[in-house]
Amino acid sequence: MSLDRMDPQEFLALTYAHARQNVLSRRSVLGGFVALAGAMALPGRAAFAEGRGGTLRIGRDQEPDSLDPQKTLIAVSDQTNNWIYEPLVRLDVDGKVVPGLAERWEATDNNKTIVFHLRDGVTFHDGSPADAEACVWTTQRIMDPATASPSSYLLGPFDKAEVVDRLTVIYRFKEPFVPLWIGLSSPSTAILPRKSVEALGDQFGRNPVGCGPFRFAGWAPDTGIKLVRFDDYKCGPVAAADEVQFLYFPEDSTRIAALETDEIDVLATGQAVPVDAVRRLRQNSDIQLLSRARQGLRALVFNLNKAPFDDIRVRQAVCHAIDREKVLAFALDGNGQIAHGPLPTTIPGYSKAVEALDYAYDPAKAKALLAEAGQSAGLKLSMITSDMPPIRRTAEIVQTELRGIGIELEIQSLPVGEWASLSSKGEHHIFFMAYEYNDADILYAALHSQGSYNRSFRKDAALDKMLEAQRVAFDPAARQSLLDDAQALIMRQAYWAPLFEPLNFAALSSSVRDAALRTDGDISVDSAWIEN
Amino acid sequence: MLPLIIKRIAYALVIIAGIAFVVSAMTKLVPGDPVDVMAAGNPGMTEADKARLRTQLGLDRPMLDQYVSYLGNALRGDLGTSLRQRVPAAQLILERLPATAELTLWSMVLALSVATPIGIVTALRRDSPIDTAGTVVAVVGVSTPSFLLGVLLILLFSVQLGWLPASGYKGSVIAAIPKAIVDGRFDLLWQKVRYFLLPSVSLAFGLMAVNARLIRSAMIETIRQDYVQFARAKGVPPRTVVLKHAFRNAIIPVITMVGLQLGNLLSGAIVAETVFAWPGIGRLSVQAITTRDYPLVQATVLITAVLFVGMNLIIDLLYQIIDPRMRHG
Amino acid sequence: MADSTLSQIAATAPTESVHNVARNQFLKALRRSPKGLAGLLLIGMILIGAAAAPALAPYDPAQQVLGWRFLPPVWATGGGWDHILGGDNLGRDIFSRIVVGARTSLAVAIIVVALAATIGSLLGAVAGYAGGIVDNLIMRLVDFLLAFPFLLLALMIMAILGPGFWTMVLALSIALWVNYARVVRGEALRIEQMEFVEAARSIGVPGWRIVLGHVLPNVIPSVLVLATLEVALVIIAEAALSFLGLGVQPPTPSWGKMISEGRDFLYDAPWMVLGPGLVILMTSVGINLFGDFLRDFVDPRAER
Amino acid sequence: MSTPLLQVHDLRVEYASPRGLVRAVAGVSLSLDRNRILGLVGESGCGKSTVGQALLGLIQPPGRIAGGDIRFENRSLVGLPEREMRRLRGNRLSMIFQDPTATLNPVMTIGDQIAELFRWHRPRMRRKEVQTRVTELLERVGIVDADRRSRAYPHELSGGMRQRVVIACALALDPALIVADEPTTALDVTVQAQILDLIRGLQAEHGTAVILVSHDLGVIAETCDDVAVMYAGRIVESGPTAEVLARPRHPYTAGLIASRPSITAPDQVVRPIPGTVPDLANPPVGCPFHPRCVRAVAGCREGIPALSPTREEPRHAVACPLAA
Repeated sequence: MSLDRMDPQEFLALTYAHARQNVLSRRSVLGGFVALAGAMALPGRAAFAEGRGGTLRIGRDQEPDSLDPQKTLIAVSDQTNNWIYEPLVRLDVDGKVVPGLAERWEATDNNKTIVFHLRDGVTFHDGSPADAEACVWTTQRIMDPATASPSSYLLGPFDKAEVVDRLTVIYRFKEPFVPLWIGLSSPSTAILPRKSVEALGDQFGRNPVGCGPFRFAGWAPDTGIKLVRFDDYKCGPVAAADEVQFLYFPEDSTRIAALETDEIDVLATGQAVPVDAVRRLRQNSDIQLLSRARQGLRALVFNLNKAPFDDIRVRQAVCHAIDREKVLAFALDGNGQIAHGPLPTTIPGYSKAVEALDYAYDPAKAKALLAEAGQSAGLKLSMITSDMPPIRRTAEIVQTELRGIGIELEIQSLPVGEWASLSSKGEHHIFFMAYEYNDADILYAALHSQGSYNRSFRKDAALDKMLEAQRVAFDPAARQSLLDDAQALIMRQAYWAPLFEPLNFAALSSSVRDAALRTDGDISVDSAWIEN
Repeated sequence: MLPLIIKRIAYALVIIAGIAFVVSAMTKLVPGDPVDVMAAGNPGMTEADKARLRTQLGLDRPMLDQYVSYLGNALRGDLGTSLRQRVPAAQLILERLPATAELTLWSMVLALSVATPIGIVTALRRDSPIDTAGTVVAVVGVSTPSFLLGVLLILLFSVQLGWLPASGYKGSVIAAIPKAIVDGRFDLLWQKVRYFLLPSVSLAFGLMAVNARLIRSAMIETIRQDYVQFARAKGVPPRTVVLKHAFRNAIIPVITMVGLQLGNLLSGAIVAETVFAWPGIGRLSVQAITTRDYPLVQATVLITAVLFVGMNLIIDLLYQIIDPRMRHG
Repeated sequence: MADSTLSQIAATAPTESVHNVARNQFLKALRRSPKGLAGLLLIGMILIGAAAAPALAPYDPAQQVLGWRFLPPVWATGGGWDHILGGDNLGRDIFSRIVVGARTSLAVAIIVVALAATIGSLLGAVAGYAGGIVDNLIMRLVDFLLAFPFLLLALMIMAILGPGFWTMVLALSIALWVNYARVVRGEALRIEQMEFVEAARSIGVPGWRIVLGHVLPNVIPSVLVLATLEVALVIIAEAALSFLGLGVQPPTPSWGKMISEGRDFLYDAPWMVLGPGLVILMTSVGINLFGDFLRDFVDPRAER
Repeated sequence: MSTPLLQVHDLRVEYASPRGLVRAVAGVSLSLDRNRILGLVGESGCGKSTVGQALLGLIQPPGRIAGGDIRFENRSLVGLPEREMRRLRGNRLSMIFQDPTATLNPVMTIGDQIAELFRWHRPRMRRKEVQTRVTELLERVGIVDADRRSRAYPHELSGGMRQRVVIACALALDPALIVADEPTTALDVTVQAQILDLIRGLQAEHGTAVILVSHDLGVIAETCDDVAVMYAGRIVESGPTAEVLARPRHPYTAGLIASRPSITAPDQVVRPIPGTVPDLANPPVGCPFHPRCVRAVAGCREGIPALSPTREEPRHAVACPLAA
């Protein structure tokens, strides 16, 4: 039963499966990869070829806070660091674990230790060697309280790393850790050059040095972040573009205008392509629009500690009152997919069985359920949502839908700081859940009684047990069965009212070649290039 | 004059210390802290992870303790370190201040250079069609939200006509002027000016309207002063009466307002900075507040306040040059 | 010896009902001023519209109909008289939202200006009259607020209290009372020197009564003019705060919020911005015209 | 004698105001010879200052000269192009304003303000010479340490000194006519006498004609050769000062004299004129003074009485049928 007694090969197989499931499920949704400009062959990490190059100017809606990978937690920083640094392993375009700095690896010591064999001859952009020594120093730094790394939690029960020889390093964990590759493929754990880090001090985050496919060339408020191709890149094919610029445009209309006027070539990551602009971009024949299912969900979470949501009939009534087709059409202009359970179809572990447990749109039934629960018309409820425009808009649609069955919903749409702190106080009736995650373990965070993200404040012993068990279930089938049960229970109890799964978009000007939309919402910056 | 400056600086220091205190107190009242914000996008982070990070970042110290050590450090020129960006707050501000300062400056120059002739002409031709037209422009100016104007300008001049870049900042214009004059590289200067045009117009439009009105009413007030009549009675030509006698007196109240407006521009530029992707301190401070990056909030508020106070000090001194009555007492 | 004669004559002028005269003069002046009349007409139209909003709005402003999404206005192809100004991104009738949103926008503007004018005038009058340490304290507070970047202060207040109607009112009032305090203090200093205040003081009228009875009534004209013009400014400020995400909470429509939301659709559905933009313009034009007239009227020198 | 220096015939000045058309001057005729001082007297708002402004062509919109003629040095000033008029102002015709504090530009030194006259009217004069002339003028109006004072700003001088500066400006180019609009009203009593003496002395020295606008009969009595009493935009009585003050014919003139406290007879009762100055936008029908006139009869409401000479003294004219 326990992971530490598993055969190392089996253990690793389990961890790969964990990652591969992601891949399969992602592929199944929208084809995942969009071939461009006349059905080109899959670029992947093909060798650098003649005629490629150019400067790739990428517009984003966010700006990295720090490019010190150990000192940031925000996605856009990771999505920049990903091209500067080299983690031990990488996730490819489709989220598959592939070798990074480590060529190969094996598990030993009751699966608590992973031995990594590093590629030979890899150097950092500052010329120092990326060897076992560097790996150990990197892990010491991330665990050092003085670093105050917000991302160290990604390493889970990590203990320490040790040098075996110049190209062999072992990572010791206190217990076997299934979501291993999520942390080890993240730029947060990528290998850092001690020489430059120590020389630059707190300016390292502004002058990053790694051993990834691009070398950092500058970060100024006026020119954005500039990277140039690292021709000595050893951990994969050398990148196609000569130069990459990441530019920050906080205002949607400006960012789109910049693409339309050829000031930039790509819009990608985050909400860089706002769903409101999809219509306009689709009509523009000079622009290629990529889309791909996102590992995320929008749902209403009922506060079970607060009347009237302690009554299942009221929860069911709300579920029946919402026409999700309409919500999808209004909020996302139809760019998404209706959700049926607490997990989106894109996260491994999604249970198809929940589709049968769906609460269909039926306002009459909703009214009847309310009456049955003794709720008269004019019920006043409050809902907390974040103030991101598509989310706030969705909340407004939900508000109108609930008015249809006589519920007056007061919306508190809050900036992220207030949103995070007020929602944990539990004074709301409904919490508008919007999460992005790549593992079914999100259910633990969001529904376990000890979960850090539990906004339904439900303490359900049966559910807690299932969610604890899935965390250590090494057999995929067994884990799936636990997850099936958990999802069915959540839907039967109507803890949540799922709404929809959104999409990721990227927009490219017609001169961009070989760009694919990755699972994390970024494009494959290393394979893309500009045709003159 | 010197004692006055010293007195003003002393006042300014008290005000700035007060602002620092209020900001400290407010940060304690604001729900949520930087760790909450970081965790918001990372459901995998547990309460234990958050608590550890709070201790490491020093968020659990009492407010007064933080305030006192902050003031001490600030006096030594250390404005603290950003919790999110992990570099000195002063560095972040210095990187962005020139962009905001220059945008503010050009917007004010633009606003005043359009508002002054309009204000003077409408005052002289009071109730004429020109005055009415001036009023209409002014009302439209103050009634157009600057973000809307900004987006409209981008759609028209960048997307439709393709004359000007939609957004961005490509370096200082002021710094490019000497090179343009010495080497005759006016093309390089234009490359910078292009980026300034739309943002400064969108920021200046409302100001232009307000200042045209201000100058108009100050001029109307001044023109009916006896000394203006007296100048005419002396046979001074109208142009000289208006510019030398009336205008020089009329700008005295306008200068006070311009001082206040410059202060508002520094923080009001937030909107233009957002629309035009302008890397200024306005955006920086908004981000600092939304991410609860308290040291950065403190630093941006302090720097903006210091600038404001400093600018108004300069304006006080300017007063003494323009208005001899201020020179004594 | 010289000054007395004619001023004495003037002083014996009968003081019949001053208020009636003032009112009559006001109405008479208003009738003669096309500017004042046009302004009043515009303001009146908008106020009546806001008051009669539920009757005037053809639809429920929160009603969302799929077929009304991005419905063009009547003058564009595809539009119709059913929805004069078209439909927005959530399939709501824009005209109904403007009519109902007038209530929010005007309420914010009027409450903020009333609050700011009352508090500012009182503090300004007290500062100007009392002088000394009180004056110093109040004016330092004014300096403090002037030096505190307004939008950042608003953001912090909002972060503490949460966004919403009253938070917005509070933030804007805190920013605006300062102007009144400055104007009124200046006027109070001037009036304090005048003989009738001296006279009141000499017969032992307490300070607060002098402020209330003598100083405040005399500064009302200047305050009134300032207040009129600031109503328009507040409506715009509401739009700017909505742009930064600090506006009123849904489903309450407001003009500022409508413009702020509409900017994302400026390309596909420009009418989402056009309607609210035009009413803001109308209101502002009305208020400015009327304010100009008021300024000319209360400023006695303007007649010479 | 040749033609008078100044002849005003039926001058009319109107102002457009929100309350309607204000007829500030409603038909004023007068004439003035060189070396004479004419007093214009009346209550505030009777149009006496407007006459002074009209003479220098200083009436500005919304006001305008609606009719009549002004002949000065044999040319008509009404309708004279602004450029021509400007050549005369400060040069042949100058003006002293009421409040010396308001008359001087606060942001210019007094030397510059005097020098300005030379700059615009004597453009060929050298800077050095201008400076000498300025100092000379300041000395002439009784300012000691003139060279240093010329660099002072108005706020650094006392009220009397400022008025001396204004007078220096008025005298700078030896004008033929000076309009002095209440030149002493804003000054202390002791200073008033000095300034009047100064004006009189300088006038006698240069042979300049002066129109002295004042509401103060005392000032008029002391200074003027002739006097014209104005009421509601018209002259109601005019003549040699001694004659008019000794034998006022118009009830208004008589009222003005009676309402003035006398130092020589302190126990004499002061009798103010009842009522107020009429609203010039809406003047009473008939003789404008009739609502306040103690001798008014029914006929006073019909027709505006013309100014006509009295039988006893042809130079003494009065606009009241009851008095003539």
